[in-house]
Amino acid sequence: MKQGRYTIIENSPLAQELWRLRLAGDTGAFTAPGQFLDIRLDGFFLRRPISVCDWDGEAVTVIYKVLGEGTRALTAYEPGKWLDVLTGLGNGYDTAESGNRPLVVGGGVGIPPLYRLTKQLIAKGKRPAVILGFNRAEEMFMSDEFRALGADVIVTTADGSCGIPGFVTDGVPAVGAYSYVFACGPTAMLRALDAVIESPAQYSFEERMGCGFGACMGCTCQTKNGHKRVCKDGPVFRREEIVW
Amino acid sequence: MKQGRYTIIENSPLAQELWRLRLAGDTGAFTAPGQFLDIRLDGFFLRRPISVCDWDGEAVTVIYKVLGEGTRALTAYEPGKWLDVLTGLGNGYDTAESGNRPLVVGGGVGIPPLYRLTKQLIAKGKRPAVILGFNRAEEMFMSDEFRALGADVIVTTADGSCGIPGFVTDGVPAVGAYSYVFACGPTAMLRALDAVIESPAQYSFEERMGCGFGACMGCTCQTKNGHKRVCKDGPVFRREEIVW
Amino acid sequence: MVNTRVTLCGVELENPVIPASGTFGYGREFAELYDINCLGTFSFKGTTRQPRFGNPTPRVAECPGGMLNAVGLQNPGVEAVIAEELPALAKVFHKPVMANVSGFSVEEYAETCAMLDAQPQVGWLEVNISCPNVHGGGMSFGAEPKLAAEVTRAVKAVTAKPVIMKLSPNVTDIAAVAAACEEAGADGVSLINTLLGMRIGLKTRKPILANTTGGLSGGAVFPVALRMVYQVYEAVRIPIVGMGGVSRAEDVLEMILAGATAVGVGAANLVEPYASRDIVQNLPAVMEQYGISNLAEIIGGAH
Amino acid sequence: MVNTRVTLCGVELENPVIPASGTFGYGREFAELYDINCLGTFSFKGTTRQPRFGNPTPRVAECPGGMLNAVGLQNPGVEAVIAEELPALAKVFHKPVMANVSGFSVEEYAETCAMLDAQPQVGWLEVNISCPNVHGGGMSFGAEPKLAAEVTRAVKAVTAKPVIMKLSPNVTDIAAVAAACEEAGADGVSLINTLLGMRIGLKTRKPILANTTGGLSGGAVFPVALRMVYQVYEAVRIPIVGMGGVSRAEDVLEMILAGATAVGVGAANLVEPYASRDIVQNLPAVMEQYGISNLAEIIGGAH
Ligand SMILES: Cc1cc2nc3c(=O)[nH]c(=O)nc-3n(C[C@H](O)[C@H](O)[C@H](O)COP(=O)(O)OP(=O)(O)OC[C@H]3O[C@@H](n4cnc5c(N)ncnc54)[C@H](O)[C@@H]3O)c2cc1C
Ligand SMILES: Cc1cc2nc3c(=O)[nH]c(=O)nc-3n(C[C@H](O)[C@H](O)[C@H](O)COP(=O)(O)OP(=O)(O)OC[C@H]3O[C@@H](n4cnc5c(N)ncnc54)[C@H](O)[C@@H]3O)c2cc1C
Ligand SMILES: Cc1cc2nc3c(=O)[nH]c(=O)nc-3n(C[C@H](O)[C@H](O)[C@H](O)COP(=O)(O)O)c2cc1C
Ligand SMILES: Cc1cc2nc3c(=O)[nH]c(=O)nc-3n(C[C@H](O)[C@H](O)[C@H](O)COP(=O)(O)O)c2cc1C
Ligand code: FES
Ligand code: FES
Repeated sequence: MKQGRYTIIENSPLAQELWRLRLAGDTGAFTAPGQFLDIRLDGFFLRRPISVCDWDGEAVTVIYKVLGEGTRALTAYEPGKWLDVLTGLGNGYDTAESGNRPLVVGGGVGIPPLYRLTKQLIAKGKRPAVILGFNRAEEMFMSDEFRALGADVIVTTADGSCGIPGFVTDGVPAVGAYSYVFACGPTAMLRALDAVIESPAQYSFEERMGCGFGACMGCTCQTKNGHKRVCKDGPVFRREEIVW
Repeated sequence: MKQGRYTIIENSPLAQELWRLRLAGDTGAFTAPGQFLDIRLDGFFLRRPISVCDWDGEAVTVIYKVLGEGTRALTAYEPGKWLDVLTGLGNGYDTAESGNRPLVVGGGVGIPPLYRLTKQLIAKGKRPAVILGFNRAEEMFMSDEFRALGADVIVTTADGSCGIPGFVTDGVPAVGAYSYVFACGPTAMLRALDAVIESPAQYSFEERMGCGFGACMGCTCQTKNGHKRVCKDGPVFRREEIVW
Repeated sequence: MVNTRVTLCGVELENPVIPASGTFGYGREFAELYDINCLGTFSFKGTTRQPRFGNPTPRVAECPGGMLNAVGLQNPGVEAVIAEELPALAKVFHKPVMANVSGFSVEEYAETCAMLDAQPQVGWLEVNISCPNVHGGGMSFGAEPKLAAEVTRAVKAVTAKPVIMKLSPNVTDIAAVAAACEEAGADGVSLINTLLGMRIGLKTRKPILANTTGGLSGGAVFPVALRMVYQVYEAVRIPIVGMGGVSRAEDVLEMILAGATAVGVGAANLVEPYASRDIVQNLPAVMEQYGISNLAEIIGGAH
Repeated sequence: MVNTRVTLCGVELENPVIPASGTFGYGREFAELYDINCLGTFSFKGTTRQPRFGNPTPRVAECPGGMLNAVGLQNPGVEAVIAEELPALAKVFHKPVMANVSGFSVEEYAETCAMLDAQPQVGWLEVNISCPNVHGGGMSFGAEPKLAAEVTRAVKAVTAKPVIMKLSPNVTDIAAVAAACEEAGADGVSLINTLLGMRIGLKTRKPILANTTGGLSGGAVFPVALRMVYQVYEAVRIPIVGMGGVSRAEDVLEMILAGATAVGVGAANLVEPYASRDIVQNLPAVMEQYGISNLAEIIGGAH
């Protein structure tokens, strides 16, 4: 983990209530896709955790949804302003055992961290299949970016307005064989997914956080390996250790 | 009283820890010199009351001293930003009975509101004498502006580094005859002044304020005419009603 | 069209927003700013049998997210309120007003309330047994269920108007005090009054308030107030006026979900003079945003 | 050069800054960030006889100027603390640490304290009789002077180390509880623990915390904490560890002027990981700014 000042270089709307934020600054603390950062906002006591969508040597990109007051306030921040951010938080995905045909599954704002993951899998010569689940066509985002990486992308929408009608689980049969599953999204989605997949898997979870770096025990969950902090021991957990 | 958004058009240092702030916006609520405005600052619960130094149809000028955290924070505000301000607060000085040779006495940050007062007295054809008291030469400000209005200006400094050594009271003999006294400054200064002057007078007082417009009874003082709110019934009180 | 009406102790309010006692004077200052008839009602400045100057200044201090006050019940006394303030108010406010009363003995409470009972403008008596800023009185009545009940009974004996007991948060068990008031005949309770706090000036190394301590209010106290409203709702069946740190329509909804029938707005009026009017105006849109069509139906909805 | 040293129950601290229990774990996470030997000491996570998972999540919620937590004393149990955490801590922290202990019965407190008494690393026992987030225990000990005294006596009987009783602010008279602890032999008191509060989610219309209520801490509680330290200072002669909303060196000075000998920093560590280190670093300059050359000399200076 590192604390630093990051300068906003982009903060722009991407889809309905969905914004892309790019921050210039030290990205040295990021070591794996699926990690997150934690942003201090003027007038709010707690930081706001957001998964890292991508980064390079100079800047980090996140994609956030306007969910409540903090994210609403964030939309008003303009390029040039700096933010106090903790970076390199959480464990992130371990891609060592992905096999050649990993399946990457994301729902809603669970999608952004999978971008860097997919990029890394492809860079390692894997052939990831990606399922992106949305409520409706207007809420779709990033599917083109995933395709541009060279991944096979399947879109599902709950209202059937685009791609396969239904949930991400309804997209799984279209993939055929897969070697491993990496997923991020609402717990209900992860649970449903877990019921249908047949390979090892890693899932990323969300929890309300006090600190984001393991100090307060605000985010603890039960696992088969004991109590784990979502912020420090997670947010990514292996399928076999999860207690649903 | 009016509440409005005022755009900062100037916020610049004037002397040691002393800043001039000019705000563009509706100045229609100001009716008398000695009134004040009340500024909301990001991250501070209470507003900050500051006397009006001058105004015209488009903008209002105040001069503030960096005293604590709020005024310190204010120095970082840049032109172009807008502030939420209550304007036209308080009664202000009544110049009806000033006579031809009013004596205007200010100490430290009590000086700014006397600028508009002096200007109005001169516009009405009076010949004000002005005594400005400072701790030392480096803290001096606005004496040239008062002279530029056409007033006779006497400066006193506590350490003798400029003008008459001593307090404002030590400047009074140099004035000769005077018809009325208008004063603003620390209570100790006003009390000392009150002991030496020999005409009717109006003094402006400071008090910690909750609301600034008469609602909370946070600023009440005892007067010979009963309880008075410094913010609404004052901040200017007539000599004869004051209970020291 | 959403419905913002609520019924407080038998009297219907157009909306649940009630500027809290001590932050709205006797209405004059705000009537100069906006038509105060838009409010549900308001609770006027804590009134005592005799006129009071209150505490020496400084009476206010700033805190993170709130303020301290130690006004000490400055008021012109109930006789002047009846002779001057109420007639002046009648010209600008055409709804029943909530009369906030304080006292230093059980008899004094009763006497003041009896005088206000005779005023047709007064819709409710809000009996403050919780003011933390007066020595030798106030505080102690709200700190003890028995004393709270005693004041309640004495006031109920002299008035036919609804009696709302205003409780102190500076107690171990506010629900017990509320229950004692209900048992003694109170028609409602209002909470919270301010939390006792203090600040020290680093330059002077002395307490900032002349009174040493003062009452904390503003956003900082909101979660404590909400918890107390929630607890009291489970302990009594009479309606609750919830307050403490409310500054937005969203806060009003949280208070009502916790169990409040009406909601007081205090310190927010002081720093945002139009706060109560704005809350009234924003309430319907915020209700719609959260799918609430009838406010009265969600009272206590979080239980 | 200013002097920041203070003596807490006979043990000298280089400076008065003490990260508060529950916000600093057992030191590991912060030792990765900075050399925690710069601190006066720190109080480790509330430890119980048996391991505890604590409450279900959500365990935290945001408030104006602060946060609620309902962690519910998650900890690995005193045996694991002794076997794993303390040896790990010894590698990175070379000062006596403050051991924070909770329990659900007087016997349990005594048993846990006896085990920690045998650890040379432990400089003080901070006995938390105030945790508001656990059902069927904790809270009640701190709400009653008699029970607080009972726990104090039981702990004192099993340890030679200084015993600091950590008090709850959710009481009518905290000074009475402090005095009862002193009378029962406590070597110090620490205050305040969190103020009981809650938040309700408007989308779900239910309490945000799974535990319904939680403890408020952060800047919002600072004036309440300061007032309680001030009151307790007038009621006891043993030293006070003051805490609640401290986030800056200036706050430390206010606490010390109110009567604290040392000062805890809690929630600030969570949102600003370097908060305690920064306070330690800034303290000398802020002391100079206010003309304070020796911190120990201004303890209780506002009285
Ligand atoms: C590890 C992690 C990664 C995340 N990644 C992303 C992402 O890439 N994009 C994205 O849009 N969102 C992401 N979220 C969710 C994001 O943190 C919340 O949407 C955000 O905190 C809401 O803040 P708010 O002020 O708008 O909401 P409010 O409801 O006003 O916030 C109040 C408090 O609750 C917390 N909170 C509210 N909802 C959530 C939530 N769903 N999860 C965690 N805390 C919450 C806030 O952080 C704040 O402390 C992530 C959350 C976690 C824990
Ligand atoms: C009617 C009136 C007119 C004033 N005119 C001027 C002016 O023209 N120029 C100027 O420099 N100052 C003026 N002051 C004083 C000015 O209000 C304070 O210096 C300022 O509020 C300090 O704020 P702070 O945040 O820097 O101090 P802090 O000490 O951090 O403020 C904490 C709280 O105390 C209040 N406070 C602190 N000192 C004072 C004080 N001396 N008077 C009133 N409230 C105080 C603040 O408003 C705030 O609520 C005036 C005060 C009043 C009442
Ligand atoms: C300046 C001030 C004066 C107050 N005076 C009274 C009073 O006279 N009687 C009373 O019952 N409550 C009084 N209160 C308490 C408020 O009515 C209210 O209970 C409390 O401030 C909590 O609400 P808030 O956080 O919205 O301010 C006063 C509060 C303030 C800030
Ligand atoms: C997340 C969290 C966990 C806490 N856990 C404990 C605990 O285990 N034992 C204890 O005595 N106090 C605990 N506290 C209370 C703090 O030690 C401190 O008394 C309180 O938070 C007030 O200080 P603050 O406002 O600086 O946070 C906890 C506080 C927080 C925020
Ligand atoms: S959020 Fe603090 S430990 Fe995870
Ligand atoms: S500051 Fe509120 S009445 Fe004067």
